[in-house]
Amino acid sequence: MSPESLELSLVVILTGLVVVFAALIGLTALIWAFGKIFTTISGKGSKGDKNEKVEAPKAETKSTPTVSAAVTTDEEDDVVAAISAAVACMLGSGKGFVVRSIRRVKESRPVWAQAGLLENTKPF
Amino acid sequence: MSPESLELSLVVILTGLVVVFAALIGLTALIWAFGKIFTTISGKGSKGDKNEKVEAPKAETKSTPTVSAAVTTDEEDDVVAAISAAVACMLGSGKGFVVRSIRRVKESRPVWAQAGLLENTKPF
Amino acid sequence: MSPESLELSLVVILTGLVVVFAALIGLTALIWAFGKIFTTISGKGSKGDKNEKVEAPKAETKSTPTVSAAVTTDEEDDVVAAISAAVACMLGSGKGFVVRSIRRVKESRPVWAQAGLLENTKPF
Amino acid sequence: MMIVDKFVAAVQGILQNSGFVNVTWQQLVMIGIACVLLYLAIARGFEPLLLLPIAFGMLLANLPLANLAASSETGLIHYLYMGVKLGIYPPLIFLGIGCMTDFGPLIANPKGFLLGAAAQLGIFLTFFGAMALGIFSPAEAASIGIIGGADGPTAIYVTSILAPHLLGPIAVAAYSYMALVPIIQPPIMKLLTTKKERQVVMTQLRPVSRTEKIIFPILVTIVVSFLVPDAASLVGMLMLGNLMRESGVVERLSKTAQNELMNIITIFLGVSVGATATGEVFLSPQTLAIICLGLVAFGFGTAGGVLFGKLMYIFSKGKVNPLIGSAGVSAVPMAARVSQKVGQKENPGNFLLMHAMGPNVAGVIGSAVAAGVLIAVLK
Amino acid sequence: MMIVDKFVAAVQGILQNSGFVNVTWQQLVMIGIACVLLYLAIARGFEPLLLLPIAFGMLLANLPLANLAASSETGLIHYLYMGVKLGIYPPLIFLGIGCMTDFGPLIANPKGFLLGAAAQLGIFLTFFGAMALGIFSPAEAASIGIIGGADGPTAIYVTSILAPHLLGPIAVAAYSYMALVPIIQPPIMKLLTTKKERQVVMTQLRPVSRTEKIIFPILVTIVVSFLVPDAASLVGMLMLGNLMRESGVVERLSKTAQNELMNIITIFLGVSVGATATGEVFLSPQTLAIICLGLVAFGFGTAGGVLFGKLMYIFSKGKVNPLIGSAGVSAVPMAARVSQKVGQKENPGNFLLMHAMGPNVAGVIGSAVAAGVLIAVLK
Amino acid sequence: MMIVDKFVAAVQGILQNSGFVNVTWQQLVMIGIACVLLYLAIARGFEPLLLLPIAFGMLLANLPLANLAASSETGLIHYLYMGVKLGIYPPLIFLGIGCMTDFGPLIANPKGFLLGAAAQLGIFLTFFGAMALGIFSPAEAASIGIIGGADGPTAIYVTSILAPHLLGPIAVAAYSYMALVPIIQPPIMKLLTTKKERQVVMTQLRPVSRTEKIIFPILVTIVVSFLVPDAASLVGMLMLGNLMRESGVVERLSKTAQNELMNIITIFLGVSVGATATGEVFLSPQTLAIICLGLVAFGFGTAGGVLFGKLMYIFSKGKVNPLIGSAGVSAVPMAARVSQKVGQKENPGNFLLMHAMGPNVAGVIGSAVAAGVLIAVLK
Ligand code: NA
Ligand code: NA
Ligand code: NA
Repeated sequence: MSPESLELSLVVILTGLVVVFAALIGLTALIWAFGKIFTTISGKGSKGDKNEKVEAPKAETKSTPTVSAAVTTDEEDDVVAAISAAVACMLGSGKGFVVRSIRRVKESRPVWAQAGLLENTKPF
Repeated sequence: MSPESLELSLVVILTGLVVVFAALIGLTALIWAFGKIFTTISGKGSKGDKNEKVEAPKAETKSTPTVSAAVTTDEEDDVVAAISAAVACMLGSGKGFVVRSIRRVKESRPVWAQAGLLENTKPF
Repeated sequence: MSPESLELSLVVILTGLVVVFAALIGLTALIWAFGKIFTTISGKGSKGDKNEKVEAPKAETKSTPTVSAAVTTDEEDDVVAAISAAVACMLGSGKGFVVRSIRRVKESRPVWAQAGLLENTKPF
Repeated sequence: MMIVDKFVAAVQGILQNSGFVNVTWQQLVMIGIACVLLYLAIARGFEPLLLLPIAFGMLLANLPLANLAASSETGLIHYLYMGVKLGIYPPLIFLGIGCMTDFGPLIANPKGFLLGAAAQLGIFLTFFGAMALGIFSPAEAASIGIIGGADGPTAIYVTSILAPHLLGPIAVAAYSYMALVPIIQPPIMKLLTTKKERQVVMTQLRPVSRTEKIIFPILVTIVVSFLVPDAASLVGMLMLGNLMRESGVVERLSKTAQNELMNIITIFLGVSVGATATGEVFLSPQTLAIICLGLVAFGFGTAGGVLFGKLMYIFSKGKVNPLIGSAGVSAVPMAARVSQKVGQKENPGNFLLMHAMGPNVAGVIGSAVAAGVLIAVLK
Repeated sequence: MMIVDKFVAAVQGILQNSGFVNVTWQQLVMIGIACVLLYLAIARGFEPLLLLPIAFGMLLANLPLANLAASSETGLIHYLYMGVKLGIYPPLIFLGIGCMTDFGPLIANPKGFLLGAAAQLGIFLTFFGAMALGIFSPAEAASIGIIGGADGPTAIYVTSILAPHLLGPIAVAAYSYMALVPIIQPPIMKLLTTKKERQVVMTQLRPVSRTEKIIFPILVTIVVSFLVPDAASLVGMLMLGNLMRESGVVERLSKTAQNELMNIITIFLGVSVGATATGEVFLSPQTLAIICLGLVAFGFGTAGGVLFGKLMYIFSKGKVNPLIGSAGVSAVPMAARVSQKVGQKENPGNFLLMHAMGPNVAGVIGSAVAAGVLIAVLK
Repeated sequence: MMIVDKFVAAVQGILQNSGFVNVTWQQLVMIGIACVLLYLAIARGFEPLLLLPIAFGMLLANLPLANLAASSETGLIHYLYMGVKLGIYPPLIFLGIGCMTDFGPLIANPKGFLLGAAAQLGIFLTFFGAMALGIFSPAEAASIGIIGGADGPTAIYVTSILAPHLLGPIAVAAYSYMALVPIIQPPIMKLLTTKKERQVVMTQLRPVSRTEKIIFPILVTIVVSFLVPDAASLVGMLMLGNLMRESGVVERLSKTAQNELMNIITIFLGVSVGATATGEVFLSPQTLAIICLGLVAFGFGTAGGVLFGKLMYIFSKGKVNPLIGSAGVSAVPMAARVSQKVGQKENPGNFLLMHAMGPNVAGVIGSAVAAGVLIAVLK
């Protein structure tokens, strides 16, 4: 290996590692900061802002993982009923409210179903 | 605005509106004439020509619009039975006939289901 | 037709037919030979090699062709049971075995369903 | 040490060629605008299928040194943009739209064509307005006017031929105002009509035979293309799509044309149209003027349709509800739904939707004809 | 007044540049022919998946001044036509066909290859006939002959290389006669066979293992491409598709290749091939000759297959039903179904379909080989 | 006789131009290698979605005189290869991957970014190794190093820019080793960690709001592209896809991008990348070196991630399980599943999958950044 090659190699390695780490440390900091901000906001706003949809990846679930049955369109009505009931519980009864629209929360895929999805898409 | 620009603008406006109206008035006349011809033909031929599929957009339906349940493949047999029965009624019983093939009439989407479809495709 | 044209035509016809037949006779021989080899191997190995999936096109079925119901995922368990039973019969009972994995044999489409498929794809 | 020096030099080189050093204030502003448009598309639902890719393309085009503007000499976006530049994408989108469009209501009542013609008024008045401002060339003014066609692919097609540097603001204006149709149109409609007119209940449309529906696209292609050859590729592909739909014999082609093909083209079109909006061309008084003129265009288009509807109300002795005129701007099917809603407010039993669908789809043809005229005269 | 003068001049300009003034009688005739083809595709079900786009492309190409012919220097169709001109579409269609084809029956009984070879007789005899007419060059005659391959993509591929100006009539003839296979073949089949031959019941095909089905496409690619390198892109893509199908491990690729990709290419291919048929080139005695020669090609192909089938009947001592020979022309799977139907008419318990599928798919390979030879000799 | 002479001459000509006469030993060896790769893809399940098309492309490229190599001046593969050469396919594949990727776990625990950075160590050490061998230019060495990114499209993108003649061996090595991740990684992971470390159970991830998921792709695009503009087209398209997914308002675009569009591009990419591997360039000591260096790259990448994981274990006082570090190489989601499996072996109640998904998707971003640096420095 010629001295020039060696030098070039070391420079590339150093530059590369430094830039990669700089970029990803920057992202770590940014995303962490944003996360803090959002957690604070949603903590404060949790009473008023019921529409914020959150995902709770149950990574720690110790019980045998079971893939929850997919909600089919036929069961939509039951689901509406169930959601209405849940909202009623949260708001306390007696206040009078109407469910305006229910959007399926896309992110609520169970962890394992998601892992299965990923498996199908792995080679890319 | 320079006189040349003004002139050009007016010429473009006039030409444009005239041509657009000419084209669409031409189409109005043509389609209207064709419609007349077809209505006449199908009026005359209505006894012999049962295959002509027609669409009746029920734009005037006064009752609350309800989206009719989509016919699923599971219900195909019932549908065949129902169509057979309907054909039987139209032809009068006792003549003896066999249903050879039933093609779903694509155009018979209910008005409101169609509006829903359009809503999904609107941005284009 | 000029003599040159005639000559060219005859040469092209002869060359063409000879090459086409040469190619397809070659393929006939090759595929036939491979078929022999495979039949021999799978004949020998039929005891040890249960995973070899074979297709039996029932071209001679004399009875009225019926399209077998497609196996839906709901029926998967029954199918596993049925396949297990069949394997058990073939191996003779009492040997003790576990079904490790069952892959749907893609090629087992009934002949007539396949003809229907082809009909839909014919123009290409 | 040599290596440390070289390393420092390399890192400096990276920084020197990074966006942090090279970003211009225009690019920063444009990234901000892109984020606002993303917000409108995602949170406010402004025609997200096109505005989201457009906004993201805008973002990409303004990343410093990333070489992702449509005007780059190379790179992904440059190649995707070819489909816009060469006039390939808009007709293909029209192919998909044709597969999804039912011309039945227009065939049943071809007078809808007239309303579809009247609503093109906005295009020509806006052209005049843009000329009057004195900061646009005739070709640019025509591209701005076409926003009043309320038809995205047509606007992009015309602009890509007459004034490609304005693609960004024109596409953004066109799609934004299309999303705002339910807000822009009702006040104009109410202003120009009386309560009595708005309450007119129209008679049921006659049934339309399959044969008519099959002949319609062929006929329209021939008539329009003969009169305005420059509209042939838009109208021809729209009608090919519609023929594929109505013929019923090529369902697999029709399904792909209106789904996968259209989705792929939509992504490519949106991203590359958005990527024409670099800071230098977008951040100019022209853009502001385009945004204002676009609103004018929609307003005059609506007014043209409604006023012609009033004319038809008079000539038909009160059988035509003028509210269906506003649907003539196209913006399918939103404008027709606006007619329906405004009509139903006055008379809850009044269902104008199908009657408005006629002018609505006629408006698409009308805009394409107007586009052809503008291209023919100003190319 | 100046403005009125200019306006009149502008309208006159529009009219002067409209199709009404500029249309030629050839264009009118071609539009008529396009409408007839649309009728055949839609109402008579003539291979609509390709004939509908081809006919509409023909219509577009003959709209005066619309610039939508494949021979235009610019415009949508010009760019879509690139895929034909550069030989991209036909192999991609073959990729999709490969994903849909089951070579099992051919592997089970490879003698089907011989029938697939014999049925190429029509190609070469028609080439001779075209040469004999004296109005075609050898390259043109070869393109006409390949109609007898009864295989659309192959015919388009060869013609795009040897005689692109004849793409229109050749594609129309190929797809029309493919639609007419159930009418053209049976009389020839009955004429050339005895009732006893037609009643032969063939023994059941042996099972074919998955391994054989996976090795088959690789083997065929290598053997055919070694012998006829010019057939490599057609056969290679057909076999890649088949390998994707039989391997069972890339189902998502296989599904897309045989559905969306194939549909997109079919639309582009059909429209742009149709758009090669402008009046000047289509309305010539040559087209009439091509239409006639195409019928000859299908007839001789069928005869070649059936006669070779008789030979196999004799050599196999009555075990081979010669009716399966006609399936060797390809036209998958229609020709195999014709064999089945004609056979069943003589003996209701006779199921020839699977036996005919062997020669049927072999005919596709045979045509590709013939195509390679013609390209190699006449390019 | 003249005709017989000419016929003999023609057949001789065919033979002279057939593969049987013109094949080189390199081509035969390459066809053999292609068959081995097909076997690995089909029977052993080595990333078949890409290895099957790559292997078949290799087969096609080495058919003598078939003109199907990527380096041909014309022919199908030449045109398909344009998408690789011009850098179009890899970003479009990334668009589809973005639509399928959930960055939630990374947003919940952004420290995963650090592991995604550490696992790029393999790229740079392998670059050094390749340079040390003395047979590679710096651009070639960088293309080899990027194999350690364990990310197919990134490797192909970098190589198509820096060393297109090495596309064949590098793509094969990248996808083969990605398939072998469950075999390569576990021994290294066990070697570098203690039993106690492997048993660490990590605390549940916090919920991530939809807003955060929408802001994430926009933020990452801007930050990464500002720092490394050459990574913008890869990262930008990845994040456009992710935004399409998370916004939830353009589901039809997202569905097409991750299915049909991605499948079409995968076929074209695979076949044409494979077709770069002609005998002359593939059968060289370089290829052998690349295969070996690729393994080194994967090993060092894994080690880098695990060792940084140990660092985080120490600094977090035992809260971080170092096994999730190996997932930082990307190879999504296989590497994360390996972390899960190795962890569960020590402690059956330990579910590391979601924790490993963070570094795993960060590794994709990390590789793209590394790719941008290498392109910037060595282009
Ligand atoms: Na309009
Ligand atoms: Na054939
Ligand atoms: Na990586």
